[in-house]
Amino acid sequence: MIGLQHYLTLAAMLFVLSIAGIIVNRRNLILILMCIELMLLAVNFNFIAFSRYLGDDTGQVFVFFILTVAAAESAIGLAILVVLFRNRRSINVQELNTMKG
Amino acid sequence: MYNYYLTIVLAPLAAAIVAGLSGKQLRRAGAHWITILAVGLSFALSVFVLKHQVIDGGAVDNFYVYTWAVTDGLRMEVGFLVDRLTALMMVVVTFVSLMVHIYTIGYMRDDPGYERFFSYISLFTFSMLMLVMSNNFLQLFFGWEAVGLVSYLLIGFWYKRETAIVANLKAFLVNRVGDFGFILGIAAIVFMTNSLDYATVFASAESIAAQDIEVISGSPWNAMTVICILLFIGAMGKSAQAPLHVWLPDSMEGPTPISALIHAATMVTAGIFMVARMSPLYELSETALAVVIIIGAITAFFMGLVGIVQNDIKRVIAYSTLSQLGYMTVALGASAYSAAIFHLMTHAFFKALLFLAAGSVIIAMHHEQDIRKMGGIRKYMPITYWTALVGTLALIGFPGSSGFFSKDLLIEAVRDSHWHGQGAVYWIAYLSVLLGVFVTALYSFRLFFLVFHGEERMDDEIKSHLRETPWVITVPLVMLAVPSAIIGWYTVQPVLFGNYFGDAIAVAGNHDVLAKIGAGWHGSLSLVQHAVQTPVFWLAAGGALTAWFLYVKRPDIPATIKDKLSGLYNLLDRKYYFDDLYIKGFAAGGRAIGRTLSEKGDQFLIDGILVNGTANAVSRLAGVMRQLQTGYLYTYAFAMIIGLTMLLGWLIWLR
Amino acid sequence: MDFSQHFLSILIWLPVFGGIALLAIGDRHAEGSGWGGTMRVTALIVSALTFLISLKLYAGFRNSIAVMQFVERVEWIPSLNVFYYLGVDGISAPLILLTTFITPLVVIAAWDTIKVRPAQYFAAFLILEGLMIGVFSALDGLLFYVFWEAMLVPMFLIIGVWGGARRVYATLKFFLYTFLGSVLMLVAFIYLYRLTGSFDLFVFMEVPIGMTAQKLIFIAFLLAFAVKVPMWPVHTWLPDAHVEAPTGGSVILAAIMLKMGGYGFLRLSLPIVPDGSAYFSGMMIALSLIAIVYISFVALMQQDMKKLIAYSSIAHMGFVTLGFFLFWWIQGDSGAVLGMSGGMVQMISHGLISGALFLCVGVLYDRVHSRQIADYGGVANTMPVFAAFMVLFAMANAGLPGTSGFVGEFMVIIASFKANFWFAFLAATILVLGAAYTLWMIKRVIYGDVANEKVSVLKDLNRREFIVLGVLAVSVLLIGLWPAPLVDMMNATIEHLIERIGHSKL
Amino acid sequence: MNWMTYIAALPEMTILALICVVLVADLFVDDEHRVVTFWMSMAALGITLWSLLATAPDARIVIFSGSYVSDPLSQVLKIAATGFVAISFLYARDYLRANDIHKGEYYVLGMIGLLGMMIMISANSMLTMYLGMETLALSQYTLVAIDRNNVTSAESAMKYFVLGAIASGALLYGISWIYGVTGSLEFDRIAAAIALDPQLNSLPLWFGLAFVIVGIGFKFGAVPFHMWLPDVYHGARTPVTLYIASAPKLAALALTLRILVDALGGLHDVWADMIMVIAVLSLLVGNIVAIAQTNIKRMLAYSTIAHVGFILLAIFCGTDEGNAAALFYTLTYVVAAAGSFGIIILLSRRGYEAENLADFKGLNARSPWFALMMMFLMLSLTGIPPFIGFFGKLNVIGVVLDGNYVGLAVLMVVASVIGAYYYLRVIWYMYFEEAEDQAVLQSSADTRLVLSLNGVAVLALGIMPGWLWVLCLQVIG
Repeated sequence: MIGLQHYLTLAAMLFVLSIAGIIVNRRNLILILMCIELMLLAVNFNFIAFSRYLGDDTGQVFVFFILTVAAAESAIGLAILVVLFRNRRSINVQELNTMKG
Repeated sequence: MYNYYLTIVLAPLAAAIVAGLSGKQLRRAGAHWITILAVGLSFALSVFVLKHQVIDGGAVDNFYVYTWAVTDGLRMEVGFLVDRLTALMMVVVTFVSLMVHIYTIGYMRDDPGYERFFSYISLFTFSMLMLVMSNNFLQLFFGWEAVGLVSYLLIGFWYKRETAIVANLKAFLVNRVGDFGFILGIAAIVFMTNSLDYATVFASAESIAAQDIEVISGSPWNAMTVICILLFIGAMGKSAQAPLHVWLPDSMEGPTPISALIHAATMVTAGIFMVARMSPLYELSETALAVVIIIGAITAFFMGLVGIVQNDIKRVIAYSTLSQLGYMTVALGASAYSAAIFHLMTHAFFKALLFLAAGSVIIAMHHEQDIRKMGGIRKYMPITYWTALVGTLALIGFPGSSGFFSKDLLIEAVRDSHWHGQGAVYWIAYLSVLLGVFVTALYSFRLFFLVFHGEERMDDEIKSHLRETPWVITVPLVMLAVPSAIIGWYTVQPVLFGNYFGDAIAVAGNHDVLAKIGAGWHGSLSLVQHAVQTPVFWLAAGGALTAWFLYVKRPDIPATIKDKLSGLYNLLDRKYYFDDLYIKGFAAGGRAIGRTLSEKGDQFLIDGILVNGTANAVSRLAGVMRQLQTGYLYTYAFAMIIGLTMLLGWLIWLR
Repeated sequence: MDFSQHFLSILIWLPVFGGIALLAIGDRHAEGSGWGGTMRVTALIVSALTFLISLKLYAGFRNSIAVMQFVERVEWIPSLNVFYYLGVDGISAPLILLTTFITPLVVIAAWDTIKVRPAQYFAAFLILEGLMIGVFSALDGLLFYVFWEAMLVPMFLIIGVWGGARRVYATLKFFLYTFLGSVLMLVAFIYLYRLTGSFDLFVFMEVPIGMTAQKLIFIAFLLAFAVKVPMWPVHTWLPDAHVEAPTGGSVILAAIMLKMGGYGFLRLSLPIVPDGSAYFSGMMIALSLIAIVYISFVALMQQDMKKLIAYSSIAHMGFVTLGFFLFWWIQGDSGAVLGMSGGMVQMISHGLISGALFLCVGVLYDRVHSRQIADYGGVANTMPVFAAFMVLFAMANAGLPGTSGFVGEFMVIIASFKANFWFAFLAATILVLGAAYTLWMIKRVIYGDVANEKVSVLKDLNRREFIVLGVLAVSVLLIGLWPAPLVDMMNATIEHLIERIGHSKL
Repeated sequence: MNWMTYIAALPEMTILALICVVLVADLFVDDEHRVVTFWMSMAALGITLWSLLATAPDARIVIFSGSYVSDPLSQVLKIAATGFVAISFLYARDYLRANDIHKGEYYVLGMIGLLGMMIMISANSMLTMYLGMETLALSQYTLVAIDRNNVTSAESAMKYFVLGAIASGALLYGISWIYGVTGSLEFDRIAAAIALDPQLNSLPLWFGLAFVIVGIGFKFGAVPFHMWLPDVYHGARTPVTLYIASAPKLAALALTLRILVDALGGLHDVWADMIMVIAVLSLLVGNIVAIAQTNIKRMLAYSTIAHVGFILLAIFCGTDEGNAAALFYTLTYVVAAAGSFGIIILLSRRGYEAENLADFKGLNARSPWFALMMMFLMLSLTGIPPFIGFFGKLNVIGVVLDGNYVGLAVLMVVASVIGAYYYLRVIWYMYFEEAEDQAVLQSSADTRLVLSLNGVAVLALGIMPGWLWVLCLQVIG
């Protein structure tokens, strides 16, 4: 029988995975954006699991909002990415260090 | 009398201020007239005061002029105590000062600092009077330091001369060492009595003597001894007693008139006066008296020896002054305070005389001071010659001269001061003063002969216009020669045996040597008649003859002696290496300490390590920490995750 | 309106607003008429007026009572229970008079020697004056702190803008040193505020405090005041600040700002934490004596006149702290008051003397543009009048009786003998050492034959400089010959203070 | 139910409507007359301000079924936020015009951000809070990147975006756990649930709390979640930096107070220590690293971090007075920060960013008045009385000492002494150094006026700080 803790574990794993993705990946900004999506996905899992567990719908409402915002977020993210690319012809994370110290 | 006293003190001050501030407006004549008038006035009034005190038997005046400050129940005031001791000192001071004023007109005739000089010596007169007329320790200290200041200014009067400004700095600092002890002494007195007033302090002398002070914890010392020795340290500085004597010979860098006034007649005797004034205290501490007498004896004898090898006319007299001050100190140590003051007075006259005579010679010689370049001046400067002779005779104590009475009885007093025990103290004191007579005669007549007799060693250019000095110089010489010759004859009886000082000087019964001598006193004449029976006379005569033999009869011998006894000669010539000790030892040492503390302590440790060290550390830390801001996205993310895990870890394990 | 009700406020704000007015006038009128320009005249008028008004402080001051006088008390920050609470007693009144007395002299001294942005220069000094008077008259902890800190800013600018070559280092050092000291005092204040619910200093004085707290508070105060005084070993900012500061800056710094430290000890440390003070009194005396001896030796070796005077200031301020903390060591019934008033007199007199000496150095610096002793020699030949002044002030600095320098030292030495022979012994070494370093400098600078052509062409004092130095000389001699008025002014207050710190607050 | 209660949300509605108006209107304005947009936005903000004052509630009103609250605190914060946004618009105008980025977007996005802040400030449930947060964040990301042709802005925008996304992700994840444990999203119900069942106050909830704190820390820019701050301040064009540095801090404060105090006040002893740690870290890192900066925008960024340390330490105390102190500190800090960036903008001109410390050299010679103003601001940031910054520190240290954290108090003052160094360095450059470029400052009268007022304000407030403190105590209590 699959219980709450399994969903939570899965969500936790996804979350850690996404963070790991952001930290480990040093090439491509696109991947980072995807990882962020993944992170929000983990959160959604949590919410749904909890709301199912609590028998309370607000959690699921929240998920819808998160999905919407996530869309907007990725849109803006991609927009910034485009600007960046226009300016420096590259989306390599490692070249993103003109400002430091 | 109140107004008289104020006038006596303030007239010179006012004159000094006018002469000093008005500067060039009032001419040279104006400067010397105003000061001379002022000092003359003080002198006249002082004589009147003396008469009032002595002949009219006026009461002792002790009153306050104004309150300096009062706090914590301690009254710090300015006031006068005028008794016979004070009166005597006032007369001596004002008289010598007056003479010097007149003399200066001639001596400083063509010096650019003419007005300044007169202003200084009048200021000195004021300070000295404040000192002697004080009725409390605060004012005493004021006068004490004020005369030191004027002395500093006057020694450095010719401030262009490196030697002069070294000498005045030296003089001030050495005096300050004395004052260091002096102020501690005053502090001790306040600690004991919570008062600065003479009368109050003397009144509680007994109780002080009954108490102890733990200077070094665990070893209580008698309070009176501590106080007296501390005060005497001050006297040692001011009266140039070994080992604080080094400044006096150098002070001869100043113009001759002030050598006569300050460094022979008056200021240097302040220490003697102070101890005499404090006799009620000193009488209660034989330890202190022993210290006093030993210091005095050492100074009297050994400084005299140095005088023999000096070649600067003024320095010879300076060392003789040291020696004579030693005599006075010995007298103090023997509780023969009256004798000390008596010798102080006579010495003031004949030593001032000698200095002024020397000054007269120096002028005639166009500021040549080396006696090896003089000789045979006698026939050029008769007045100077005869007055100098009088002075010299008085100095060696030729029977009948003022010096004779004072010194002869002083020595007798020391001889009889058996209460010091028959031990080292007594014999050191007695032998020094005895042998000192011989030494005194020797260097005095050496000087006399080298200057006035023998072949003329000066070059022709000087010889060509070598002549007697003008009246403003010779008159003071004569005026001083008279008392130098005769004053002893008349004053000895009352001053020493006639209870002249009354309560001004207190002597414990068993210390009262003068009384013993007084018992066998048959008047001045008999003393002179019996002079030949005393060893003193023969020692003096011996000294004089030796001098005659060495410097007139066989001028070649001294050189050979010098070669024979080169070791001794160097020792004397280098003044027992005191200067080397002070300059190479203390002065250089102090500077070394200063440099070390400044460089190692302030610059290196505090500033270098603690202050700037911290600052640099912080900025270096900043440099390191900004490296963490790599600029890479993933580092930033990683930092956040580190933070997150820290929080989580803290939650899970630390709670 | 009745001005006497707002007497201290006038003293504080008149110069401050005068300074702001100067900023408004600006340098446009710097040159202008023979008077030397509108703003100079304004500065002089304002400072002189302040001084004249402050004389009422002396005239209207009642010596006999120890309570605060000329009190003003208005709510300032009700929510924090902070009051605009002013008043003076025998401790602060002389210091305020000193402040108002010195500032006009500084203005005159800087009359035409300051070339860059004179308006801002004078403005800074006027504002500084107001704030300093504020420190001396504030009776509310927070108000005190506000003035105390605000004071740093003008001085920071004075040193930094008109200072010498290493001015930035010096002024930053000065600011951060003092700031570090005073923030801890702030912590102490807030602690006391939380304890009593008020910033009123008298409430602080009344409230009982535990021993540990007292120790900590004392340390906090100590840091603030020791830096200001300055005491060894937190003194190293002073030589740098003095050397780099313009003449006026050095004068104010030495004459008044250093006194803040001493004042703080009397106004705050001793009465608020008597037991803490008692606990640390031994250390304080030790530090004071170290300052006297150690610093005197250091001063001996200085090649820079300003540095030398700065070090001598530290040594002389050692007497102040020594006198203040003798109370717990005095054997017998009397002496504490003597020591404390000695310290106070020393503060005033040192204010005059060190100020005068810095002005003297300034006079030389304006002509030769060097502070190095080695660059001088035989100045007396070309500047006799100046030489006379300098020697006088040097003698005063060496504590010659008859000058103000002697009074305080004498009282403190005598008092310290009542505590312990060796205290007096070490303190008295200043007689020798002080004379040594001061007069050695005099010998090398004033006396001797003309050292170089720079000296040979020196012009003697002009009228302006003569007035400034003359006024100071007179005051130095006056206090030296008759300190009674000054001493009487503070006697009652100090006796009351002693009586207060006699009782434990545990 | 009574619709009139929704009046409480009038300000948000107003600004939303006006945003649309401006947005549309802006389409018909050509670049020469872009200033029209500016004036319209100013008008919009004015109206919003009026509506805020009009709807000022005397008590706590909760509407939208418990997800929106309007109370004195929210009113004060909103008014302040609106004011600061207006100020930053004013300061920004000339600069934007001079640098050919005078687009309507700046104002529109700025107002959208303001809307987000208002929503955050008035949020009474996690959901509202999240929406407000995102509204603000997204507009900020865009604002940073507003200069399309600028490499550094793009880079900082990207950094800001990614890290911000992570932060909100973490926050959401935490929220989800809190939701899971307490079964609710509204703050008061969460608080009630915890109060009701102490069992809830255990690891799962704390687990969520930790994630939430990450989000808060990020919004404030507290160490170790601060790394975006220097780069964003540095990379963004100065008007944007000004915007980010001023009003959003109030929103962040609201976020903290709402979640940590309103919702999770019961867990104070749990989050207190976490907050304390990151606060102390911020104090030290901020002050120390700022010393090493040569770019004044970066320097101010680190100084922000340091000040956040103070704010968080006030909140850490967990008392009403502590929160009031935090509010007071934030308000006063933002005044000074806005002013300082305003001066930087004033010094900049076409094609020239006055963002290096060296650019301040000799300012006193160029413009004594604004040098004086900058000095006031710097002294206020240092915490020198009688400037307002001092009283902020005073209150915070006070509440910290209330909790008997003497060590913390000492640490705070020592840190501010370290901080003094780099503020003084600005004064030193302005007054002690010679000017490198003598160009005259050009800017319109209204900017100068407001900037002057801003500078004088830190002094005026410092002389009369009482009422503000009273206000803070009232709105918190």
